[in-house]
Amino acid sequence: MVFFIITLIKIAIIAFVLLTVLAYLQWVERKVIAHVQVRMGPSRVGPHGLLQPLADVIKLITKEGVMPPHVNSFFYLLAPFLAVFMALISISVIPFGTQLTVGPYTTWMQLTDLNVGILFILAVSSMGVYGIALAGWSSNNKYALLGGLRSSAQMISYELPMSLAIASPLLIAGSLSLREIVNSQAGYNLGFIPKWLVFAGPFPQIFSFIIFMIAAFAETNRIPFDLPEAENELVAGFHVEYSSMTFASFFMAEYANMVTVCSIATLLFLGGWHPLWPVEYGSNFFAPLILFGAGAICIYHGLNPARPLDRYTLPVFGIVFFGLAGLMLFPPTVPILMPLFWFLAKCGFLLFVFVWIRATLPRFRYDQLMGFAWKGLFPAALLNLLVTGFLVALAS
Amino acid sequence: MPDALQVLNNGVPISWYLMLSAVLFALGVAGFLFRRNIITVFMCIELMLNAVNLSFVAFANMHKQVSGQIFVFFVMVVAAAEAAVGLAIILTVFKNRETLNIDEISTLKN
Amino acid sequence: MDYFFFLLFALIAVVSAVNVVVQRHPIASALSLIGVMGSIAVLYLALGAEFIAMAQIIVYAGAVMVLFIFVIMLLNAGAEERRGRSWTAQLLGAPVLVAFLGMICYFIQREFANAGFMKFGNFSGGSAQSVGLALFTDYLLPFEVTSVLILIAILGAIVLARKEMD
Amino acid sequence: MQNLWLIPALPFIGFLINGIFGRKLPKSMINLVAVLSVVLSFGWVVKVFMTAGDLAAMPVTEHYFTWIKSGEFQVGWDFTVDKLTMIMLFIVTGIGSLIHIYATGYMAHEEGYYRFFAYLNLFMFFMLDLVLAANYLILFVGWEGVGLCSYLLIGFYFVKKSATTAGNKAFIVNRIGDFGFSLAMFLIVVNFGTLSFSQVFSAAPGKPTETLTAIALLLLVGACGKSAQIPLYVWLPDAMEGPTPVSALIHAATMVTAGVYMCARSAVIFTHAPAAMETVAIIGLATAVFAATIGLAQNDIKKVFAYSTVSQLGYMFLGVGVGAFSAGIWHLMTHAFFKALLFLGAGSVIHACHGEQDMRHMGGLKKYAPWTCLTLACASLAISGFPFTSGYFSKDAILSAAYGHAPWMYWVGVITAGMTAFYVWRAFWMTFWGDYKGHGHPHESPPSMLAPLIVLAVLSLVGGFAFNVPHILEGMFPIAEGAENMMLTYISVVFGLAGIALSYYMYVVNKELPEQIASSLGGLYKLVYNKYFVDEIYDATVVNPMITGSRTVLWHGMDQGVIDGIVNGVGTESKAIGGVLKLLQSGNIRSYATWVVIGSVALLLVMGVVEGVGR
Repeated sequence: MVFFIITLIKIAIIAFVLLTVLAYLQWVERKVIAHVQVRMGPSRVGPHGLLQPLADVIKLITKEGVMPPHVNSFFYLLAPFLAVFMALISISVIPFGTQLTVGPYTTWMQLTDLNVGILFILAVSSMGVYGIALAGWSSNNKYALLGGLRSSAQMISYELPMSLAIASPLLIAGSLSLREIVNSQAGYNLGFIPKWLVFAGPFPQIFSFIIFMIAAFAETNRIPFDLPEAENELVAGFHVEYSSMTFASFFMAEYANMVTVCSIATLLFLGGWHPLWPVEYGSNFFAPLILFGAGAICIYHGLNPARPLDRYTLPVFGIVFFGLAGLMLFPPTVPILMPLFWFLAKCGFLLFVFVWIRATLPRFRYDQLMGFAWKGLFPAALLNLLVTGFLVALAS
Repeated sequence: MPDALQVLNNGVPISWYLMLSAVLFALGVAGFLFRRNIITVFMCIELMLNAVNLSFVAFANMHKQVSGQIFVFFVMVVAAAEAAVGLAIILTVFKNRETLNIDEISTLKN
Repeated sequence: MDYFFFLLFALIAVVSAVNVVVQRHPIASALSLIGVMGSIAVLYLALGAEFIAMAQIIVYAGAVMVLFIFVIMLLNAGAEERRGRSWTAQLLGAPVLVAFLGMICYFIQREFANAGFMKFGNFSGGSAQSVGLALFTDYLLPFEVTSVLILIAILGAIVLARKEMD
Repeated sequence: MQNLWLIPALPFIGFLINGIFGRKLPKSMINLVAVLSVVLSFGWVVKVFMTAGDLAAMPVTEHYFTWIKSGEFQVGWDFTVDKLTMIMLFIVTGIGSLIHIYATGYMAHEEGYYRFFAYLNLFMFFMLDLVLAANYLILFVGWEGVGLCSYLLIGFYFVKKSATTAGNKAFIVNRIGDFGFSLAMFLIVVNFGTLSFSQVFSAAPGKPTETLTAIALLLLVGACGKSAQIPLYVWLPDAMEGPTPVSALIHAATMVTAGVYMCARSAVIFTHAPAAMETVAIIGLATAVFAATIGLAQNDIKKVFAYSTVSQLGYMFLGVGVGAFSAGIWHLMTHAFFKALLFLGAGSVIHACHGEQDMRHMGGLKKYAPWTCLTLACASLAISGFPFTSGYFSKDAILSAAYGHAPWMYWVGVITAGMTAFYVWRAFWMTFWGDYKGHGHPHESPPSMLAPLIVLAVLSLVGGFAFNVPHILEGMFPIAEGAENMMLTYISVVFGLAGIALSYYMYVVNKELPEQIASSLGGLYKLVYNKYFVDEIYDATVVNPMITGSRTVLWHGMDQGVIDGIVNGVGTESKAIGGVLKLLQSGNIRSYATWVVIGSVALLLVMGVVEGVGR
């Protein structure tokens, strides 16, 4: 019984946090791209446009959902739900941190630990195609159909190198449970090089990491692989006919997929919640330091503001940052917050890379995309897997 | 009534799984017999395969041996191959005769 | 608990299987077939075949059925039009099937009535490790042969589906 | 661990390199690879010899992997080295190296250079495998392998019809022998349950004599095939179609002696099968005389030496047959020296005469090719048993053993020795004395060919008392109870000298005499000159009947009649049946499926009725 309650609580927390993060991820994206392109980005709604996501959500919910004529309404409505469902469900096996003890109860910062977790994620991600394909097909529109076909073909093609790239670190970790995999990456070589799978093992998994990231871009239909929703040739592809909440759910699905993929990359290659350098070298003080810095900057800018509102907003942020930093120095919470921090830091960095790339790279041509998958990425992944397996066999 | 609870605690009889797979198989056969769209017929074949796989796994559990699951694995692989080739054939057939109705595809060459 | 799970997913499986048969639109059939596969995968999990369950999802639901949906979309196959069934189906179909099912169930009841019980976690032989071990030791040759089969299938599919160069 | 496997492996590597990349490689590279591989394996033999310790006490045996394993029966890939093996190893690798060096000079202007050396290295590999084998099967592998290589090398000039036919002949005749050998192996497996030498020989004394006799005789058949004994000797003279180094290495020094080696290796079996021993001795003796007589009248220099090889092999078999195994091996070794030398010398002569092989178109070469002349003289002395040359010792050992066994064998042997001396020296005189009757301008051979000649000359002079084989092998084989009677020696020496003198008289002093003799006993001469028409007889009795038989019975009768009949019958039948069944084939898949379902339901019903599910 207690188990159920705890699980329910965890679900509630994770769902809330995740959805908020998704909403704000979009804000971050807009901001970052704006600054890359030397713009301000959203800044009207709330200080620095911080309330923009909220506004968007309200707008999307309150808008009228238009259903085009002659569509197969059941599938038309089913598709977005499938998409978002498949995107969100895979979060459930991802561990965010170590054990967490509240009073008498201890639990993991993870909904559940399948001992075939990775396979589960692969399975779910392979199911994710249906949402898009159905959306494309059911909305009775040639652009949408093309987008749907493209995206399903693309996702299937890129799933192979992705799976292969996942397989080779598994060879080293020797387990399919994400928790086990992360635990196997604890510790340091030579005292300072972390035993992450990117560095460690008989064969550093740097190549599979790169392959995985590339495939991840394609899996999440992000630039430079965003042909399914190529605005200027397919007028937004498979979700061209969708509006309001259904459209929003596709968006959510995309961002949720990004989060999932980034956290998998973190867990598989970047050592999950293990800090970048050992605790005895003071890795625990890294986070508070940053937060202090951020707080200080905020305070400073608050004292001599560039915009009228900053006088009030920035100091508030500064206080918040200081508070967080203090919390991270507070001994009882350290063992809980540190892993969380490191995990989120790595994950966030990868997400930033996603945004960054989107702001930087142009789009592939479709034949280039497929050719790259089958002629470039797939053989590379295969070779990497072979070499890894060979070396692992030698090492064992 | 403790014995009922006892029974409940025993777990599900293997035979139920076999029955389930039998039902699914029969449904597959029915689809195979009654459906006219070649793709649907093909899907019904897949359904039958799945039913058989289920009984394989049930037997694996019954004998506490992994072999049954290995068979399932092989069936899956073969099914994948079959799907690839079969769908390619369907595409060609459609290209040649503009129909998916298996009643109209009753001759090897038109 | 086991009963609950079994009954739930067996129900889902049967309902979707029926749906596969009765739906007149191929896409609908395909989706319900995916439903069947998913529920069967859950039953695999219950039977302690984790790896097979995941493989079921990845291979069947994830790859094979996607192919199906692909083809359906490409051919834009519409709903099946009703027409007079062939005489075999009319005369024999239903009764034969009922007889068939009845016989099978009878035999299962007769042979496996006390074949033991499935209790969740009473068999942990289906982990990826053990399956892999069995696959690469006892069943190595079949495995290799199957890979060749797959290769041939790929070639065949390509040869069949490519557009003629003329 | 002596790593015996290296000994055959090195030539094999050479074979791989030359065989795969040879086409691309320059000649110097091919030479290097080919020669070096053999020389290295010779070096390894020496190393093994140095470090192996007392081989008589405990032979080195190495097990690499189990090749065949079925129930009790099991064959490992084992190599073993005892003194006998060691001697053979030295002969094979040593002479092999010399001949490889020689071949680099001799083959310099030939087509398919790399092919030649690849085959030669492959031959070395199989021969060494044969010698090192620790059980009959491994020995058989080498046995077949050398057969293959000899086939390939005889047919080396495959554009020449005669060469290819000769190759086929050798191969087919050897098959007969191998058939006997394999039967022998089957018998051994049946009776001993193993093929390993040590186990077989330890168990042999306990077995009934008949079994051992059967095995020994079958082994003898194999040996006859490989070592060119009556009645299977016919392939060896034709084998001279191959390049001369091949004749020297394979058809004089090593491969043809494999039979003798095998008999000596199976000494235990033979000694317990007296009848077989007798057969061996008689066959050997008969072959010796027979071949010697043929050799008297040949004009092709290589043919002469070929027949002398046959007859010398006959000597070895005689030795083995009369129980003087060590003497046989001794003669094997000395023969390897002087016969290799003879062939190489002949090759040098042919080289000198621009490919001329007929002795009647030679002569007077002693001033053109002095070194060749000198070395050939040594060889001829040795083969004719001139005192204190190598041949003298070994032949004498055999003859005295033969005398101890049965005096008439001795006398026949001595006469044969006389004939041997005669025809060898006849060849010598015809080649080197007189004046040159050939075309072109003869010239001496390059040093790369002369060096091996000289080495071999020395060996064939001193080889006899340098390596006293019976003494070395004392532990393994009983010293043949030869009557140590110096008289016998004198007689054989006298016969040898007489042969030399006669040949000198007939071919240097009085040149007309041979023609007169030939004409005077015309028929007999014709008979001998045509090798007793043995080939023709074989053609008439064996080959042609087989060809016609297979054409009529197998081709027209069996193949066209029965098999085609069956096939066509099946076709027509199935057509008829299909005609009926095709009514069922409506092409409607669902009707098919319905039939299947109905069938299965019927099946289930039957099962239900008879309660017939496996309980």
